[in-house]
Amino acid sequence: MSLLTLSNVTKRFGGLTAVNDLSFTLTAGESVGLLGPNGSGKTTALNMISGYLPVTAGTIALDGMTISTLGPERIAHRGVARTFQLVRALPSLTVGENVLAALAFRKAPLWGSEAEAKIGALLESVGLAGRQQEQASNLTYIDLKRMELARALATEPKLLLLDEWLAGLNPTELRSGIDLITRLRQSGITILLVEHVMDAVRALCTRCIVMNTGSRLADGPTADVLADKSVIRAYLGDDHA
Amino acid sequence: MTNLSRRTLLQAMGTGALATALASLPTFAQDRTAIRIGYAVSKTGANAGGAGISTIPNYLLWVDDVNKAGGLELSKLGVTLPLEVTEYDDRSSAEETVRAIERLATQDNVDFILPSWGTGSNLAAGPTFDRFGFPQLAGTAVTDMAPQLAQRWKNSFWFLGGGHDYANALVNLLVKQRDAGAINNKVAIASVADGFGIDLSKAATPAFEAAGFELVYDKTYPLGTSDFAPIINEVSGLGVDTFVAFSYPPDTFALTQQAVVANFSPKVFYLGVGTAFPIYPNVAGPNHNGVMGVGGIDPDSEAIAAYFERHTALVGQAPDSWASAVTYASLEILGQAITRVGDLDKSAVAAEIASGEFDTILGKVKLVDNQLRALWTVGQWQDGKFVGLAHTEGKAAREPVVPKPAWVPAS
Amino acid sequence: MILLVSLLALAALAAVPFFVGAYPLGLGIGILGYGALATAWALFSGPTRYISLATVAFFGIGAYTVAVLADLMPYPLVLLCAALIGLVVALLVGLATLRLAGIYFVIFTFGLAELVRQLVTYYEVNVTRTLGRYVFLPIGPEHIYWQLLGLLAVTLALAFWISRAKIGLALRVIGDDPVVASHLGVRITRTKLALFSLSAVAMTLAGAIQAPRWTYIEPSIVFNPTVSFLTVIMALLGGPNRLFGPLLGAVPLFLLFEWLSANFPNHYSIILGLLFIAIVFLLPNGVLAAWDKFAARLKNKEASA
Amino acid sequence: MRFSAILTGLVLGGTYALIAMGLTLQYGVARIMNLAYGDLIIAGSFCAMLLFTAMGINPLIALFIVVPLGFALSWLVYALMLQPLARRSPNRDRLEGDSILATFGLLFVIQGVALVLFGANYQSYSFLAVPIDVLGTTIAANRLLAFALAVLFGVGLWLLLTRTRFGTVIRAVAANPGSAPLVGINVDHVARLAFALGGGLAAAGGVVVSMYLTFSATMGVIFTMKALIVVIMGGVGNLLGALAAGLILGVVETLVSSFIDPGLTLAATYLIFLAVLVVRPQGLFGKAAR
Repeated sequence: MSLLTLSNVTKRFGGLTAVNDLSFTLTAGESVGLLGPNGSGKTTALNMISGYLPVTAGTIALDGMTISTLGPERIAHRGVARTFQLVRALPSLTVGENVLAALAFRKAPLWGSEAEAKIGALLESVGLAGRQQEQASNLTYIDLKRMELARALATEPKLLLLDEWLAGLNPTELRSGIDLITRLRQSGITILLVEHVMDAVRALCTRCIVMNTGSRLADGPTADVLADKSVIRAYLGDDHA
Repeated sequence: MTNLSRRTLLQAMGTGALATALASLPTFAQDRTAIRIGYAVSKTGANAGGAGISTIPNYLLWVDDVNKAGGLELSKLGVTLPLEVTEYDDRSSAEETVRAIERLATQDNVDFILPSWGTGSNLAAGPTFDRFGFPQLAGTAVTDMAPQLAQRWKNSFWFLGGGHDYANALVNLLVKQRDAGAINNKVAIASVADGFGIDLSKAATPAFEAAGFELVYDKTYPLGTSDFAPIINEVSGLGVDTFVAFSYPPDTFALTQQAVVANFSPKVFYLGVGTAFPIYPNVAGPNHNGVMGVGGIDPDSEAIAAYFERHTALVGQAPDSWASAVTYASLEILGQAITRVGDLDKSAVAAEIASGEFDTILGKVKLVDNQLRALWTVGQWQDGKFVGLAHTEGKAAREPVVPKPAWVPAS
Repeated sequence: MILLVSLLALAALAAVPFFVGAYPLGLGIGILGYGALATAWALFSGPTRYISLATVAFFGIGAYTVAVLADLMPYPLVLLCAALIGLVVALLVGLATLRLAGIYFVIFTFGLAELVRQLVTYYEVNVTRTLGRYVFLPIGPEHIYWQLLGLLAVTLALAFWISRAKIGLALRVIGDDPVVASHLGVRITRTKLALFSLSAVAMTLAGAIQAPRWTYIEPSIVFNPTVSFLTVIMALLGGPNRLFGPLLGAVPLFLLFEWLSANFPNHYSIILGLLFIAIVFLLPNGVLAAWDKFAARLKNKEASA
Repeated sequence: MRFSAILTGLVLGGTYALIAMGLTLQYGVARIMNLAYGDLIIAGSFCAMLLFTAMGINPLIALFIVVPLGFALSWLVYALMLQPLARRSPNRDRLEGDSILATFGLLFVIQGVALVLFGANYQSYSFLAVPIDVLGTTIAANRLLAFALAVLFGVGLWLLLTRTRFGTVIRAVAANPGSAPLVGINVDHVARLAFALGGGLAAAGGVVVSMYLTFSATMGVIFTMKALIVVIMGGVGNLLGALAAGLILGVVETLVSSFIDPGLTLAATYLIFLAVLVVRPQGLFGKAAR
């Protein structure tokens, strides 16, 4: 059964078309990579799915219900969570409060001692056990990413959107990051990840969608897509431009 | 939290105890070296402009005049004492005015308190003056409520009349001109949407209508308007011989300049507060001649001439020709009442102000029901003086010049 | 324990009018008035960091409501009406403004206060043909003091409750990053609207309660923009994110104004200005931070004693 | 009639645009929300009046004295008072809060000095208050001159910003203060220059308005707020926006005053301003935040 369906989605900023007539479907439990050179519209697509940007044309549906007319908080309540390309912590809050914020305002909110227990569990699952009281602004980059992931997971999403979550990590961190997402996948969450780290894409994604200049260039099993000539040209061509 | 509350509390109680202690100290006449006069005036804020012209200079001048004369004689105490001033800035806020008076009355233990500038501040201060039994000599408050206020607060005295006084006097004057054929029947009124403008236009509109005038324009403009071209442009096309503006000083100046520029030169050009200011001839140049406005003075009075001279010498500029002389006269009344009573008994002084007759720069003055009813109501610039054309009791000092001279285009 | 101490402190403050003269009582009214305004302001603006200059719009609406209705109904009912009117205006305004951020919000709220003032003036001038209104209510300074004290206590209690409640967390999240907030499911508009309205109602009441003190109400008195500016400055100075921050800004500043205007009536402006600049430089984190340091030192002393 | 109202409105709007231009530089580039801006305008007015009445110096010539003074004073203010704050501030919010507090203090200082020197009285002098006929509409020469000067300053500033290297640098800082240092721009230096330039413009505005408006030491706040409204309505840091917003406000004020009711002019101003912000929260010409 399809979880997420984009039908002919277009986004224009003034005269610039960032996403052009994009359509694809995600099946529940899938883990799909959204690839493409810089400026190809990947993040814009994520932003429309999460409700941060309204669509110019087309529809996005979750579980068969249109969500492209809803604001981000309603979409969050329907079960979509995300991380951001540049990690967005809530700096004046503690690590625990960052996660609590997600628990407290989700569809089935948690507050008080129930929330405390859940925070502990979530932080432990991303490798931040026992660090509730730390100020978010004091965390290292990888820990911020972990915290952001815990926060996204706290909303109990059906669909998790990861925007270059693995970017900027050193090899050791990358390995533990990939392990972390693998575990998530195994738990049954549908994941759509925008990623440039090809090793990670190969390890995590069964299927890839490639975008170029706002349109879908390829869609298929990871190995096939990464071998596709037009995909390679799109990447190399852009890199040399 | 604990610390804060306890500390605040202690502080508050400390201040309170101190205040009580001070208040209960008996003051002996022989300890005195001066009569303490207190006032809070608007040195900053929206009222500072008005207070700077009509109120503050007269307070300074009166204190100076009294002290140069050796002070006020207190016969019952057998001393003659100079005045000593405690002054505050009320920052043009009613709340500050009230608190400053409370402070003057209970902390500084002054003997008399002079009010702040303006109708609003005098009304706001009324209950506080009343509570502490100080006579309140409102020299710059224009209110039709004066009779009721004087009853409500027994020690309050209202010196500047109400909107009706000025509006009716103007209408009467214009009726005579119309009946003599000097002006036509059409009148245009523009009023500032603030206390003074509304009070006067509220009184003037029905009075003009009752007198059979045709009000072809009767609108208000907001406080703070800077561009009067639209109003003057519209009015100049209406064929009026009489233009009336119940305006504030900046508006008065701007309206004049705009009328000159648009060459709108009606036979009667009457403007609200500000026309009587000494700066007006500077602003209007030769065109100030013949302009009418609120207030006026007796150009033949030697007392007034001497007052203008002393004022100019001390403050550096002449007083305005409306509220200034009245304010100064109110102070003279206070001084004379104190001398007659012979000590600093506030209620006795208030009673004397209410009942006595006084010799002031306005001439012999006696208050009626706590109000000064002898007022110059309409004035006109003639030969460099803002002369009174109408008086509530006496007769005009000069005949009105109608039509006023045509505008001289500025060069 | 905290509750007990607060109640004791409240009772002690409530007893003040029995012991002091008119002037300290007047000071108390001023301090409580601004304390309540600054605390109410910080309810919304502290966590969201939206600097609102609409304070005086609500303050003035409260005062005007009292002026208009005082003769028509009993006083408690008048206060209730004032609160309701403030609430309705706040909801309308909130819906229109809460998209704005930063300086745009600041100036918008200023424009709003001026618009309200202009409309009230226009209405009074053209419909009632009077500008000033008289409030002759038999309410003495001590009653105003008690009412303001009550208002301040309720506002503080509310602020305390909010800081512990979900809505407080929601506001802090919005203040930190509205985008993240919305993606976590925080209903931003609803949350901001609720707090904005709550804060506006408290400000409206502050105006309504003080109206009888002035006797005479006109737009230039009760819609004086200085009130908005002072409120912001007091709250910023004290630290708008702490329960007692705004109050700790209001008390010293108010006393400072008073002291300066009494001792330097002619150079008040200059000295005040220089002091302001000095404060920005010397107490960069607000009074509360300095207070914290002081308190920490005290605690150390107590511990070592 | 309608034409004359529009013309009068444009002339008034020119003044608004003129006083807003300096502020848009100060806020847009130096990121200082300068609450003392209007008091600098008033200071300029006092200087012009003093030069005219005491020494008979024509306000047009006075511009050459007063504008450099305003520039120098603002330069000093920035260097001594605001730069340390800007350096100390970890982020924009903080600088905004600090600059509000500090310039609020400066406002009082300037106002206090003016009060001590000139008292609280209304001041005014008469210069070029002669009628000029423009296509059948009579307008005061001094207002027309003010409009001409507003256009002159506007065009001059626009040329400065678009045609010179210094202008490019200023615009770069306004657009993106964070990355300006990456391309070798000294942000401190540029901000100080922009702030000083804004101060010069404020002084110029003061000279110009003193030719036809009555002013007093305590009126600065009115100008500050008017300028802020124009700046915000036009979009922060956008010269064209300030110009358009100023003209729109002037025309609206005049039209409402002529055809509806003078009592509603200010209400209309604020209504237009609020309406613009409701529809375009970033102002007429502003870019959407971030």
